[in-house]
Amino acid sequence: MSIAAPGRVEVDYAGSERLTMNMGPQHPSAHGVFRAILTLEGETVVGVDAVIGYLHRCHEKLSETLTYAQYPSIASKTDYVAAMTSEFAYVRAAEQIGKIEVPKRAQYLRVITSELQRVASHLLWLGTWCLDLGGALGGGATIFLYCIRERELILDLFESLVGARLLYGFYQVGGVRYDLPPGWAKTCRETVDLIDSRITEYERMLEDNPFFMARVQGVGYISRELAEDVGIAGPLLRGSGVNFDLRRADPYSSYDDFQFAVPVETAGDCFARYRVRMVEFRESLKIVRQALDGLPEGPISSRPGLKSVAQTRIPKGEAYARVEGARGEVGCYLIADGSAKPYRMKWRGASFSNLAVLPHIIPGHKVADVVAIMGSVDPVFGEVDR
Amino acid sequence: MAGREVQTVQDVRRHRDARRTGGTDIPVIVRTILSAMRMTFMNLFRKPVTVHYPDKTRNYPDRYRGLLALVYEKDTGEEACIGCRLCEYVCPPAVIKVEMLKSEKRNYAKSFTLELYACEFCELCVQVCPTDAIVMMKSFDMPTTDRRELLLDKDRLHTIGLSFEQSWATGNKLRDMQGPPKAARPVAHAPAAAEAGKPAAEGTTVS
Amino acid sequence: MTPAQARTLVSERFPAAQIEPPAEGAPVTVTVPPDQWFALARFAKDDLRCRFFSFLSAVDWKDQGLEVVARLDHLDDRVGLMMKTKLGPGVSACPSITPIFRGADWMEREAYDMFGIRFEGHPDLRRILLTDDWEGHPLLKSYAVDTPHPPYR
Amino acid sequence: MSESVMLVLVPFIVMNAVIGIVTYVTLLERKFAARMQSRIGPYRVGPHGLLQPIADAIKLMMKEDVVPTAADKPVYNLAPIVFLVPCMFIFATIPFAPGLGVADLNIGILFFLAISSMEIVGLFMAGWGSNNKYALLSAMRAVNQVISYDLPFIFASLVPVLLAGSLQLGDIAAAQSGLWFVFYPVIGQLAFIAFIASTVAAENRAPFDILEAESELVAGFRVEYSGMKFALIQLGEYTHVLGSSFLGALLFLGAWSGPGPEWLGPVWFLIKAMFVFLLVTWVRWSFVRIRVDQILALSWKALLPMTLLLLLATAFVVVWRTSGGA
Repeated sequence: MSIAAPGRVEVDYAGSERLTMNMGPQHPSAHGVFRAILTLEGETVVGVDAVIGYLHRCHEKLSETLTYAQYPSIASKTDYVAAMTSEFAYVRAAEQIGKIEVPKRAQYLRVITSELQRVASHLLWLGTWCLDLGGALGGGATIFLYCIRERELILDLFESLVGARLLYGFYQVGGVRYDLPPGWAKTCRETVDLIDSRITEYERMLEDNPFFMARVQGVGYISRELAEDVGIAGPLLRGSGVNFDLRRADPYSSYDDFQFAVPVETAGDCFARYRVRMVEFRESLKIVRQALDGLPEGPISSRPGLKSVAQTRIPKGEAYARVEGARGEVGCYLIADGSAKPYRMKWRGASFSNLAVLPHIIPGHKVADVVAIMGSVDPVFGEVDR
Repeated sequence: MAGREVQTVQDVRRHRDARRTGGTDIPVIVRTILSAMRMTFMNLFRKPVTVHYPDKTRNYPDRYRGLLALVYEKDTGEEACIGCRLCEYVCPPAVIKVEMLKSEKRNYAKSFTLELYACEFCELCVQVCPTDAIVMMKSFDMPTTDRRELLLDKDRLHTIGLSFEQSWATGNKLRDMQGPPKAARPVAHAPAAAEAGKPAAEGTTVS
Repeated sequence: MTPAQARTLVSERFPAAQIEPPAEGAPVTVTVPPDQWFALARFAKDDLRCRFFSFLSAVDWKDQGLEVVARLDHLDDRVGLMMKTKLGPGVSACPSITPIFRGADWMEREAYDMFGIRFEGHPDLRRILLTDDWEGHPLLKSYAVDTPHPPYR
Repeated sequence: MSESVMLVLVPFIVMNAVIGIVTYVTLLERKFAARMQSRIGPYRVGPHGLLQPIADAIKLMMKEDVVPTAADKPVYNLAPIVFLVPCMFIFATIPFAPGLGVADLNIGILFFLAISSMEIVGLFMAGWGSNNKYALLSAMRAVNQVISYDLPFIFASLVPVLLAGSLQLGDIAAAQSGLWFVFYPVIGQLAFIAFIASTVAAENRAPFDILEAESELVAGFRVEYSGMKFALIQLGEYTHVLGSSFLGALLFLGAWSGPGPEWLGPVWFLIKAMFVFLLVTWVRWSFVRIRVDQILALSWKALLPMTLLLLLATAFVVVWRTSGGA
């Protein structure tokens, strides 16, 4: 466990004795299983060494033994908080190699589900972040329970569409596996309007509230150069002033049919990332409304219904398909060898790179800030450890 | 990591002071504090969302993916499962083990075990079943004190099939929903199943 | 800067590099011998200004040996650059690009963890996902699935 | 004999009454907080969860009392007692009705403030004794916070003392029969707000609860305690909060003055104390916690100067009132 060379670091205390503290794998604000070995001088963090890998299931080896029909429902286990967009990346990579055309209705269904999933994932982010900031016996828990109450509405929507609440297996090479049940669009519109009004409520509880601002403004600054160098993506990148959103950069799955704004903040601190995500709430809800209005009729998959395990075969080739997940660019680099199973699959998890920026930005902050930064980076450890 | 320069307290303080605004003008502080407290007070009069689980159960949507179960043929009353092992091949965590019992008119499943503790409820087995034998129920209550009870064998699966309400999805319904709406496709399950079964067999020698 | 310009720039600077023909939706793909790997990364970051480090990984081509793949992006001009280098059969060493891209730090540790590729010049090369006392590198094709290996302690 | 019996009996009754109120105040807070978070709070134990506090007490008594081997045994075991005793003492000087009370000392409020700042010693002993990094950090933070917030707490509670002209709590309550001190034009409201703010901070209640900040220090100084010792610390904490809310009700809301017959006084006093307690709880469940250096900055830079000026203003009001013969 190596920490920075002592000479380089000037701290307030003249060489007082350092305390090595474990924000261990079972820590309440560790967002899953992540161990940060903090070197403290008083309350100030001097060095961070991150230990990950507790949730490693080797998805990449798994994908070499599972066929194209089986793996999407396993892919949702990488980023289990935004399961829809995880499957999307794998399925898009296979379709790009096999040049499989996806019917218009399936593309719209994919947009609706991944945008709803983004709202659900951001709700969980806001809830757990305020829980970290405010404590389970304080104001943080209030906002956490409000967010969970709203997230349940979206999970009910997914449950009536797919049957499952968290891990769906909704995507399939060539389209989607389920069509909208009757009356789903109406309940979806009601839920979207309700969540829209509730988000204004959260903002009224947090927006330039002295306690909240004191904790998040100016904390965890990520410069644009460091952001691009480490490869962080999504709300973190847009929080540091980079106007890059995959839904706008290379519009996949008919995203260019919808009008939505891409929020960009230049401050680069926790508050900027918070602002970016709060605007993304509204943009995603706007996309869902537009997609529901323009939902075309037609088939939901360009390939016949799945009848057997080795039904979809992808010709030889390779492709890197990227999807704008809730946490950033979720990519799947697929090499197919013509059989029913991929030869090699590299999963580019957004949280893996987002987490890699922590050792660069945490030193110098107080212990309380480490928790705020961890929350604003919003890592999901299924995606980090794969 | 000697080569990596580390952020110091001075850098952090500089970034914070450059971005820290507000926190000093009293009217904004008072307004935001009161608005935050008004939100929690307003919530005091909203109906709580808690569902008292054991007494009142939630209504499940009709596509709910709950417990796995085997069903009996509607008309003849026999077991619907023909032991074609398609579900065994398609199951990602490979929790289903089936042995086929050959007989003259149609085949049966000699044994059908399903390790419920490893099942992921992804509904692929229901989707590939040619005779709609395996379906999912609208219930998830499987609490047991002993993991071995979760190794369901054929008759346990049949009793579950009779004791709960069956959810909407069956093999044919799912395939019709997914497949492009052509005219009645030549519904030749048996040969297609047998042919598809062979190449898949050697493909998935998962330990 | 369009992908075509990027291809011409790379072909001028790296004559030994094989550049794949432009395909629809595919990034600029460049394969260089391992000794020019560091130079290509430096060139990509400074001259092509592909500053966004997307990912770095490896592929085990069984008998043709390992291949290291890295993906960079030019965010403003939407140009993707896929850098590849074949390490040749039996070779498992590759120059590290962590001094250029700090994001490569963890990615190279993961490639070492999964493929056993030793990256020279990496400040802190040790296993990142698996425990330190794990023998073997799982993502190699030789790390067969069926060998009875007690993964669960 | 009846005098000495009374001397023993009355404190015994008051202490048990306080413990009874404290246990049911935890239930009140959990129900109130639950409703604010659109859930329903404890519901299973007894009708509508009414037996929950008793169940908690029994559970904590039955729980195994784990003592860490590396702990500094004497300090570790003594800490909960040193923490609880001052919190119990503060009810000695609070009169529940004109004559009803343990000991209505003529230096009532001075005794209250002195004893209530003794509990920090027990807290630091707990933090130091359990030989745990998290507990040590939280004990350090606790000492900073409680000491720096005791001063504004004292100055804010001195305002009613000036207005009433006596330290005795009974006299302060009697002086408010006409006009409650909280309704004094400006200084009354400001003093009440300062009192509530410093009460919330002095007892490490959110949004100043960096003491046991779960997200950073797991459970703060209580992390190594379990079983009965944990119950004692919990009891002490809530007794201190309740004591401050009773004091707040007495100083600012006119303890037992209220419509209705004379014997209804203590009931009014209890209702007002509960109102102050719910106010503190309402603040607790609405805000995010702030960092330790910001808390200290808030106390030294904002709350302390403000309460000093307030005290000065009260002095002018008192001088103007007495000289002007108002």
